[in-house]
Amino acid sequence: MICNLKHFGLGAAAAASLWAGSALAQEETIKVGVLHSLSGTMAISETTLKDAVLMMIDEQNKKGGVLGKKLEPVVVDPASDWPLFAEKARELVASDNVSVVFGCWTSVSRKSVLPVFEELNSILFYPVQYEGQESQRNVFYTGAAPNQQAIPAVDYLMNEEGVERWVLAGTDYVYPRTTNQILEAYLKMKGVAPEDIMINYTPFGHSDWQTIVSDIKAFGSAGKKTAVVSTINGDANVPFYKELANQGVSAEDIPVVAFSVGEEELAGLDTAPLVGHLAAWNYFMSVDTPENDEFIEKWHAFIKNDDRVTNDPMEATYIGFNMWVKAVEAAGTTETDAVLDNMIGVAVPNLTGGISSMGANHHITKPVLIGEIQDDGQIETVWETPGLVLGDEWSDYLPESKDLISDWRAPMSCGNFNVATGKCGGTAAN
Amino acid sequence: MASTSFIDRRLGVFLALLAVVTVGVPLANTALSPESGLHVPTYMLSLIGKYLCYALLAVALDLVWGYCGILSLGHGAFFALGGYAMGMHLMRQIGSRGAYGNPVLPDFMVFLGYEKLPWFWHGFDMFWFACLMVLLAPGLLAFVFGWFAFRSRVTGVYLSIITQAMTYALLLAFFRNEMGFGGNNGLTDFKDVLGFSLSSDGTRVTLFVLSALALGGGLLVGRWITMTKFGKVLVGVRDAESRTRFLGYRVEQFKLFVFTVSAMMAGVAGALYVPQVGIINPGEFSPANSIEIVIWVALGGRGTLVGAALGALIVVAAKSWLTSAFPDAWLYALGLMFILVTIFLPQGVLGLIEKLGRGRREQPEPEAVEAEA
Amino acid sequence: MRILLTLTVWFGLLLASAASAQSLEDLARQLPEGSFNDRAEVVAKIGATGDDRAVGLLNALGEGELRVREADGAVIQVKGRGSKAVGYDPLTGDELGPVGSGSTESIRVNNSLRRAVRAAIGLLTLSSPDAGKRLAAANTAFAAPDPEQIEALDTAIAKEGDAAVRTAMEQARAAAVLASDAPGAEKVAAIGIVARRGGTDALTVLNPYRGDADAPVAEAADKAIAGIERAQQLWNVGQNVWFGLSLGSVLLLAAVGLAITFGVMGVINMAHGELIMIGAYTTYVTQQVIRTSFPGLFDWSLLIAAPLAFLVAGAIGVAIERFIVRFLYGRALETLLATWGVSLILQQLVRTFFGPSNREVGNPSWMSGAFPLGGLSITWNRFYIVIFAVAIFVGLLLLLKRTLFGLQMRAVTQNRPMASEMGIRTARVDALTFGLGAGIAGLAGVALSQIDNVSPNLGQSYIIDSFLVVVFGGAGNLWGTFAAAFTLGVANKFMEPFVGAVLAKILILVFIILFIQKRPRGLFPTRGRAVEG
Amino acid sequence: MSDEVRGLKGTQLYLNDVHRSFDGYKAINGLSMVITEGELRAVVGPNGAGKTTMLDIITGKTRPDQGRVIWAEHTDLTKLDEASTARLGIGRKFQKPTVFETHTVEDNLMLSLAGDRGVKASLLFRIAKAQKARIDELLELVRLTSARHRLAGSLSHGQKQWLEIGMLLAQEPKLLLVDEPAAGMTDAETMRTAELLRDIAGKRSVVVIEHDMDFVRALDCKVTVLHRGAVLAEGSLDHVSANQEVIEVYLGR
Repeated sequence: MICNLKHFGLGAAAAASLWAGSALAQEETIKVGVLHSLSGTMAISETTLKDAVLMMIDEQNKKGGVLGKKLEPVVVDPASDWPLFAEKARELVASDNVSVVFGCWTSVSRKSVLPVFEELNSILFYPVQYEGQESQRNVFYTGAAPNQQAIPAVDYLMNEEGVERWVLAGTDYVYPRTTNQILEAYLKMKGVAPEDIMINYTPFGHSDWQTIVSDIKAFGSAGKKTAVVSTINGDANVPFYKELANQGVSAEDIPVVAFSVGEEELAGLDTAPLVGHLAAWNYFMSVDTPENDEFIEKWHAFIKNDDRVTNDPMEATYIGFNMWVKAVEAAGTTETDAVLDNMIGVAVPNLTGGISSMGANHHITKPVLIGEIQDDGQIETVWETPGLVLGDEWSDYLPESKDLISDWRAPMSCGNFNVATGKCGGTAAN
Repeated sequence: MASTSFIDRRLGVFLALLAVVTVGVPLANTALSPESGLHVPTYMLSLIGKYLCYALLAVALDLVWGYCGILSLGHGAFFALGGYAMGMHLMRQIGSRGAYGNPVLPDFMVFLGYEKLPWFWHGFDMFWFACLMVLLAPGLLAFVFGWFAFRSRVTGVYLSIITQAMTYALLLAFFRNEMGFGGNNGLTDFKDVLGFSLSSDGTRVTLFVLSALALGGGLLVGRWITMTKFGKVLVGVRDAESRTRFLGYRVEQFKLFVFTVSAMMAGVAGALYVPQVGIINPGEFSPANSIEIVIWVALGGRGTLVGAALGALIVVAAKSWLTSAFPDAWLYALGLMFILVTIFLPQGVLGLIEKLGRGRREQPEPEAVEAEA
Repeated sequence: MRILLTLTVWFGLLLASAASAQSLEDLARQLPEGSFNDRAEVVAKIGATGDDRAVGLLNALGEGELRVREADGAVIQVKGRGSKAVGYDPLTGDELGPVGSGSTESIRVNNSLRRAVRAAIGLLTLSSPDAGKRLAAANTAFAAPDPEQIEALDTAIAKEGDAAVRTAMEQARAAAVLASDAPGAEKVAAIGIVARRGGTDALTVLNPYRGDADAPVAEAADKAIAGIERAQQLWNVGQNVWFGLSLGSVLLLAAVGLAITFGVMGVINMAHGELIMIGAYTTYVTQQVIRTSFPGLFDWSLLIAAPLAFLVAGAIGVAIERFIVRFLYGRALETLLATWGVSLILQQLVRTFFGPSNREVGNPSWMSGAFPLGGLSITWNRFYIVIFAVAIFVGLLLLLKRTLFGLQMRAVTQNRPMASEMGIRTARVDALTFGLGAGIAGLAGVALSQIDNVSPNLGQSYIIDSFLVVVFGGAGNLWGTFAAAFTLGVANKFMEPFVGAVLAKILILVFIILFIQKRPRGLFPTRGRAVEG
Repeated sequence: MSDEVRGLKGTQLYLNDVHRSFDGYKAINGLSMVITEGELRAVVGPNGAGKTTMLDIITGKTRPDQGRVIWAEHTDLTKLDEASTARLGIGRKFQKPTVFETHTVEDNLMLSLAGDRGVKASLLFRIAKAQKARIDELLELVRLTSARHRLAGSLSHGQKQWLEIGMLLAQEPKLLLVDEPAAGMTDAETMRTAELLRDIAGKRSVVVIEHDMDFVRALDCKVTVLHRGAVLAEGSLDHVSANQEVIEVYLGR
């Protein structure tokens, strides 16, 4: 027994030294960490992003890599387990010595790894739309903030469809909560009466939507044009839309605009009864630009399946990756501080025909597209913002954050600067 | 059997190894230069610290399942409650360093529009109070739950399933943002504990050593409990509950006591776990997590305490390694491991080790666990 | 005769709009231009032309098939995608040959435009020879009341032969009258007609007149609304019962297989959820094959998939029993460990072969939509799932009570040694029993694929509920499982409107915990041999 | 306390008109019986006569639907659970020998020794000299001295039966309820068991349920015949075996 335990102990030590040793490996390649769940509940969405990063690395290596070195992906599976995200992030940065990490989907996984990136001073690109209210030195947010998705969508419904009554339906977690709070404040500011707003939260993976859909129908019978703003999370959407279709709620009567439903989610659905329901993103697969055509083609070649769709978080990954490459080339090194200095202001083409650039708040500029679901599972743009919109990390519509801004350029270098007090909130109290 | 010493061979070897790790790993981390082959990086140290917390949790479960036949599928709930108690203290310690700079309210409360601290958050700014709650919150839940369940003589799978229902209900409740525990995001962004920064190596090492000590302590407490007549009654309850009753023992009291002690132990494990991983969220309540604890114990060797700890270490270390080495296939390996161990190693890994170690020396079968829970 | 009448009507309409007469061709050319609101007006004008060809044009617009040819700016209809795209003249239907990608630009349609299209088509089809279409047109007119349509409706009512359609038309007319500036008395009468329709649609029409400036109208509206709401409250109870039964049937489906493997055999089968998932994926594969090879059979896909799912999941069940579970009899709790391992492997297998994302399983036409039952609207898919669940349950009962296999199965589970003495091949019975439970899980998967995600995670979302249902009902008792599923379903749905979905579920869990204290062996405890884990 | 009971001096156990049914099946149907202090009583009856249910009711495992069970003239047993009746001094041996299989023979007896049964007492328990001596004595009595350190699970069926009797005696009960003690024993063992039970009686009351008529004869005591949950006949073995109804019940069908 001693012998065996010793073996175990030795094995662990050997593994430890091996890991430690890999840190000293010759710097022939630049390592890129990929931190997306490949199993568990989030695998459904995140696996695609892992493949997207791998494709981008592949493409970059075909072009000769970065700074003359090949890129080497390091893929781990945090298994939709939030503490495991922190563990894996630490492993990627501290032991695999990756220069940058592309990863996370849920807010909680991002929150879980934030302290790791801060402490170890590394870089994370976060490619998913989120609730905002955050700006961190080591993180670049290439997904949409609420002002790049929710507010334009509501404006569209109000102006183009004459919606007067609102159902804010979401899964009970921080993104829907925050988004709905912002929207509620925004709608009230626009003169919508409180009784014309219905807010409903459901648990993750909710599958029985009978009651809620019938409530929505009842709410919509007040004689005013009604719309549903859905922040329902991934998995629960399929049964939700199936119930909507079967209970005969058509887009012409009560349109549903969703912020978390993209091509990937629709791939699991027969969309014929859903035609006309809306989605607000910064990218649709249907967008007709040469960049997008090329991207889709490469994606199909890479994944060896012509039926696979592309979606917004993939575009965000694409933008983030190209920005990183550009910043590294500008800095001439993958050293974190140098790359951070070169990131702000970096501009790369996005897939919708514009040029996205990185703001001082670590959020990017993107167009906002409103699209309607088609019967082939695609989303066709019906409206878009005339120009690009910069992500607003601290919402102007919430009393707590309206005075906060972030600017990571020297000399301010602050993620939560309070313009009212003139102090950087995070450190002022010390 | 009667002459078995308090620290038997099995426990002795394990404690000795634990002592080596407790001293060795921090030394290898701080004293050795990073270039040295034996250097343990800080992230490994925290990782092992986390494993030790899981091991303590496994010991807690083994105490009730291995010795008393109570298969709790809800032990993750006690672990999570301990974790939340500690997390709430760490949250209060952030003070005005949060994103909004609010000196009292944690960030998530600020943006959810809380005016003032909910009543159940009061007191957590004091470390001693938080420590008390680490024991009391899981202990009280276990006591109340057990008081009802054991008095009503809910046993076997019925008990297992309602413990699962308990943790599932708590999962859903903690997901609710109205509960005031941060909803799905849980509690994160901790800065320091008792004035020591959580990201400093010194604090890391201290937490590591504390976890190792807690595991050692948990094993000793477990050993003490199971060595006494009380422990023998527990085994009696496991093997022949009605006989124990007809001998005049109030089985429900025995179960209640050990269940509560075990829950507190799990709470301590949770409290040590949280500052090392930096997050506590409702995911810890998920029934799958609790099932995993059962698997650690079964895989290591049920009813041996040491085996439970060993099982936890093996499984979580395997998971850490496999998720990096084979991100697309690790579930096959883990699943296969569970199946093979169940079929071929009914006594768990510890049983195998001891069988191999026994080899030539013929020794009486140690506390065989054949009976059903 | 009818054709003649129709022609007269159209001719009349044509005359009515002659003032602003523009040819259909002109109007079609205007379709791509201007804002959505401008274009909606164009659509209305197209509807008002009464032109025969307008329906086709508008339908193509609504379907998103109209595109502008970049070369000459002509509006054409394009069918098919990519290289198979073929252009047609939207008015004549003449084929214009293949359309190269990038040579046309789509004419964007949004909901408001689609609404205008629907209204315009409604107007045009009010005199369609198909009664169903006329009814749909009347309902469209009702949902979007427009005073301009009163005349058209009057004409249509006058010649309508079908009583039901006429009623709908009259209601639509009343709704349009309400929206017009007709005198108060006429509006009060209209409110009466609309109120008779009842239901949510009527409420939608009536609600805006609650605070009407005209006091009698407001009063009549108030009264009518109160009446409808009172009726609806009653129906709400019925609706909750129905929702509850429907949720209960889902729980029953998920749990009934487990009632065999866990309840009867005592195997804590953590892979049960994955067996359900296998059933759902079998449905997916079946539909894929049908879609590519036998598209005509699509409506039969579920009926074809059901036996396949039973066999596939059943075979996997038999394999699990033969290779794993049979070594663990008498160690019930350890089956938890091994089957948990199986569940991880099955999940990952599906992820490897089918990918991690959702797969599309379509609803056959007979499972789409809803039918009214009094004031309730019952969705077909839920309706069939309830029937399916009960049918499986009854079938299972018959199998256990009436067949030799059922007899042998009961004999083996109740007294294995004696059954073996009597010449029953217990090993075979064990394998088949487990296979039966697994196969039923597969059947459940077929049904659940109609309402839920088909993804590798499908099983995980049902496993806990399944165990709760079986335990709540009393392990080993099929009727217990039946009663438990429907009790929990109905209770959940009655609580949900008051406390919300999350709290309702929490309360159900707390209720189960407390209930087990009262009855530690479940709703219908099995005497004698039961699961004694 | 009712008058009828008060009159019965020296009564250890008194069952009065006890009823209990399971799902409509009347397991016990108007059963009345008196066991006096120090009495040895054999209870016989065909399968399903309600013998085991009777023991369940006395020990508090099953609650009667109606009727009274009075212990030592003043305590109503129907309100108590198994642990409480055990603490009052009722020891029960099961039909199937039930010992702690993963404990040693010695530990089995140690756990059964009379004494404080509380949680705290168990945690702080240290075995006393007198208790050790008592264990030695009991081991001798049930002839398991040499098996002292063996796990009870490894004993033969007959040895388990005796170990269980030893555990019963270690409890120092006032009343022993013994369910088919001779099952699985050799003839010699059976006779020795009968002898042992006869010895125990006198100091303690003993109720023996048994099928084996030889064993009952060897007990040489008053016999109660149960049938359909009620007493059919009572008296010496010869007396009851002459009873026409008893003959019908046992032989008639």
